[in-house]
Amino acid sequence: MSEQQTYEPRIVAFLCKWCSSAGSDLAGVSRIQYPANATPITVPCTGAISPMYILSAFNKGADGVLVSGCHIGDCHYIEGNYLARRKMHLIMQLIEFIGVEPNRFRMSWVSAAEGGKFAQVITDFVNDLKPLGPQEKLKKAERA
Amino acid sequence: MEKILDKKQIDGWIAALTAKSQDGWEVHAPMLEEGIWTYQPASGAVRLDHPNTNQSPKGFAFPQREIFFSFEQIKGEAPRLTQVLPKEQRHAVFGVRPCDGRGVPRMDKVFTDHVEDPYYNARRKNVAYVGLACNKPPSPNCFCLSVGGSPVSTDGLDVQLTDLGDRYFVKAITETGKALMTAGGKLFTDPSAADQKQVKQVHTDAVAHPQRKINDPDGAPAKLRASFNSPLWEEMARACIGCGICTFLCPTCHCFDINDEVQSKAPLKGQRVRTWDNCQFPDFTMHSSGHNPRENTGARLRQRVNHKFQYFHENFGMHQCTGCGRCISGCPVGIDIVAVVNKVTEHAG
Amino acid sequence: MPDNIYLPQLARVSSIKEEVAGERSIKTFRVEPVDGKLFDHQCGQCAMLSIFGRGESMISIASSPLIREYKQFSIMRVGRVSSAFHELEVGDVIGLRGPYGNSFPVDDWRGKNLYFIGGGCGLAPIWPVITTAVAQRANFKNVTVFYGGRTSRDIMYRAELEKLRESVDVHLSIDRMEEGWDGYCGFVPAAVMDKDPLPDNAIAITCGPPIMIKFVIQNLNKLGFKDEQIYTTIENKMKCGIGKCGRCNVGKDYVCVKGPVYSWAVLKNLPEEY
Amino acid sequence: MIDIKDIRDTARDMLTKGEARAVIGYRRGSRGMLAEPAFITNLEQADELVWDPTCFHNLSLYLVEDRKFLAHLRKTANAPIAIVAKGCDARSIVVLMQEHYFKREDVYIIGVSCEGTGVVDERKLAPLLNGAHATSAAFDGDDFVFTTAEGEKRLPAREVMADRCLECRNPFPKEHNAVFGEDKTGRQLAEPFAALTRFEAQGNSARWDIWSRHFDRCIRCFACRSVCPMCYCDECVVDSISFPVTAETTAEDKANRIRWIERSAVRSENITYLMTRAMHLAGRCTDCGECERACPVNVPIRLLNNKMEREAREKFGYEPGASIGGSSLVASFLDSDPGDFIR
Repeated sequence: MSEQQTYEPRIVAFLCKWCSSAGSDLAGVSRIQYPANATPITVPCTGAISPMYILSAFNKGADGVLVSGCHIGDCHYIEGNYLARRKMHLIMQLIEFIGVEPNRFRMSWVSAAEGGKFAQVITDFVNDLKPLGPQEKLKKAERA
Repeated sequence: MEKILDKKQIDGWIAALTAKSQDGWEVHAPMLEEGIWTYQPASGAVRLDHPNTNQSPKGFAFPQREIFFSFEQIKGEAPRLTQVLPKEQRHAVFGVRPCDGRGVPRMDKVFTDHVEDPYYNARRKNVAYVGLACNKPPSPNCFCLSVGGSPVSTDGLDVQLTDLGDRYFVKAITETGKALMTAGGKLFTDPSAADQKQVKQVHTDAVAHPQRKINDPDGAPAKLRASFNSPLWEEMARACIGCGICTFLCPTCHCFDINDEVQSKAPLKGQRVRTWDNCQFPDFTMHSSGHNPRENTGARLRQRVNHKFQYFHENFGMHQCTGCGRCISGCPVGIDIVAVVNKVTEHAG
Repeated sequence: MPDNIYLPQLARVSSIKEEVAGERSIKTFRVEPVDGKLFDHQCGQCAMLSIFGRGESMISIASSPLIREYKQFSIMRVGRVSSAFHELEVGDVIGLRGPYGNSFPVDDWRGKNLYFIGGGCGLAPIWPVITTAVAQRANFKNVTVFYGGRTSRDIMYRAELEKLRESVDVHLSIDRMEEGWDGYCGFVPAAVMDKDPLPDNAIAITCGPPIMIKFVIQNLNKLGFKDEQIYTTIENKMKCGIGKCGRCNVGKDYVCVKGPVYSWAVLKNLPEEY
Repeated sequence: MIDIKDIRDTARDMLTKGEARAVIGYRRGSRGMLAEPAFITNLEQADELVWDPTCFHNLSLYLVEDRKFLAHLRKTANAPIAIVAKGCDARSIVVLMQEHYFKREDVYIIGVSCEGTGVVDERKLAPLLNGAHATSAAFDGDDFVFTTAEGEKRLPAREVMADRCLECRNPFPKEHNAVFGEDKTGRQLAEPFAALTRFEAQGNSARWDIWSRHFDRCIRCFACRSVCPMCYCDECVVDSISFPVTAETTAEDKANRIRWIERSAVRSENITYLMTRAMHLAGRCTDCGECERACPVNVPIRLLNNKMEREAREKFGYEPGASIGGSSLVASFLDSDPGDFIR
């Protein structure tokens, strides 16, 4: 078996509890098939995600990091996702700036009703991550 | 052993040392990268025309990060510890300035006094220092003459090179140094009487070059002791920002921290690691309770200066500072150990 | 000492006792070697205890050197490592290296009156001296223990102290009056003055919060104790335990090597960096 | 041209009238030409004040220190502190006030315009002096004049100026109580973000090659953080080993503190440190360039901050340090913020 076939990217997914987290549950109960590569971390709101979480996830070995929240206008806290949109734009730019593949970071809006979309987001992300191979650039060395 | 080496032959000498047949030395020499001089593995084109390296060579025996051991524990079982000793590899460090050479015996004292440090020892025994005398002070902040050193000091070195224009005068200081030179074989020639005369002259001139000056280095320990409660400390440290430049660049600062770095929590996997630490960081001495015996920058500057010029002297009979001037040149806000020592000792009367 | 001083020996926690409850709780841990035997120590010495993955902490050895089968440590919950200790259960394995530092010159004190003055968790560092003195009771004249806590619930080694009364004088105190308390009420320095100990042929050993030590020494001086007759211990943040990591120094001396035990005659001349 | 006498007179005046309890400025240090921070509390010291091309330091850092010191003593100030501030420094004072670190009336800004030049970059100067060491530096129109053992050396400022000054378009401290020097706002000595643009022209893997070497070099002395007026957090998220502890900090707090990164100066940890810092400075960094100047191993930290600055300007129309009253970059948003990257 080649490296490519055995490699399964590990995704850390920060999911808003009001929407995307429920969306992922819906994908589950609807028995929609999608890859099991994502480790979900439920957060109160995407606006509460510190860029530090994303850097830390990469530092601890995530191959990709997903941030998913409510569609614009649907934030439970009115404007959390607007703030997240700004912050996530900045962190994405910064990660790309130092030469990390931009495809390793992804943001999506997935509502509680969009189980299918959640499955699609994960599927796409996994497909985009696979050709990139393991993320070594930001990862803590086993023994440096 | 005293020899002459044509400058063009230095790469040949390094190649001879690196060759497997000769114990396989790994040779390091100062290279300019991104505007700073750092020791890098040398594979030719070694010029030794550096002022002084940005960082001292202390890291060869005392790297910024040293893994002590790794630990592993499966829940419910006893932890398993695996000692991680440094790799057996000999390193020859070229172009070491005399101040940094004098740092070596000072580090040796710290790490072998009272209790031997196994990690330091394991590295130290495999490092040889090939020094380069300073024909003129490489930095405007040099003050080796004030602290018992000299631009031609051989203290701590295994070999001393002196730049004679198109060739080096090479002198073995230790047995290891002799072995290094022997490895170069016929690349070395015997010095003529004229060479000997020239070396003498170069060394005399080197010592005559003006440097910055500590006015009363011999009186410093007693005067610093008498000035412990001086308000000058607070005043002189007013601009200190509490960064680690002065100590991290210093050839004799040896303070360290020990931490557990965890790679995995279940099963537990990680390493106990030593890293350089710095007496200028506010948390360096902070107790768990929040009490901090050196609470302000004044107390921390005093610790750094007193350690160099009083405590070390009281413990080992020599100044710990070797006068390289890195802490002065590197300080972003102008804290100047020469000026500090002079000011405190003057006020002590 | 072992070849690699930084490599801890594994020890198994064989008993845990909660001495004091609450925010800054104190627990006493008894540890026994996993393999072979533990190092020998002297009264007042410390050891570096580790929980792998959390880190190390310097703790004074609270058991008597006469006991070789185990070591005992009383640890207050204050920080990262000590909190992890408080999570331990019997049977868990920790790391142990030492012993570090100097010790109380107990042998020089033969034939003398001993006064132990402790406060809070400061009883632990002097406990090995107390228990050794009790075990070798005939070697010393009068032995008196003063010990105080903020409240009666802050009194550690309660049962052991009661047992101690069989062979030595024990005076317990608490800061503020409580119902049912029959000991002294007030701060430890005052508790000492209350009993008016005589300085003749005596040694006073004190340990506790810095502010308590300060006033105890003042009071002892008032009672006529000379500085050489007063012993205390100090603590500083430590990492290596062998005078190399550079942070616990008081003047030229590293507390982990030259301390933690000092006579006041020596300590009062050192810079107050502890 | 600024006459140093004006700055000294202002300082003296402030102290005499009791309108400032101290003046933070620059004075001659003990290291050749280099100026150093000065903390003036009496009239005689006012004569020590200097203004020359080596006045790099962003002194607003010490306003932060002062504020922390007062808080530690639980004291309030009886008078403002006066501070000498260049354009970039004054902007960082504005950011500090925007973040309510102190109030406008707590500080008296003695603005100094960099006019047509800026501060010198020692790394550019050294090769042009051929090994000689300058003992003094002075502004003279578009030139800098250095004194060395071999005599006077006049150099066009543009050749030896720090990049940040070349790229600076606002060398005038808009926010001030008193100001000296000509207002040359809008001047253009080099394209703004010139160094950044050059760097970004390279491909992804080339950029990584370069940055990975920079990240490897970092020795984590934290000089960049220590010298930065914006890095005032009592508890630095990337340095959770040395979080502040007070008598009130509970054991629980200490035990639960997350160790985001390790102390080891290895690439992965250095990246996490430097990137987090860059994120935290987004919309706050006023490009005084002190982090890059202080760095003992020449990590081009300014590039990271510049990247964020340009994103903020181009995508969100945000200028750090523009006004005391405005909301901060990451605590505000526009409906028009880019969202096309979101799936």
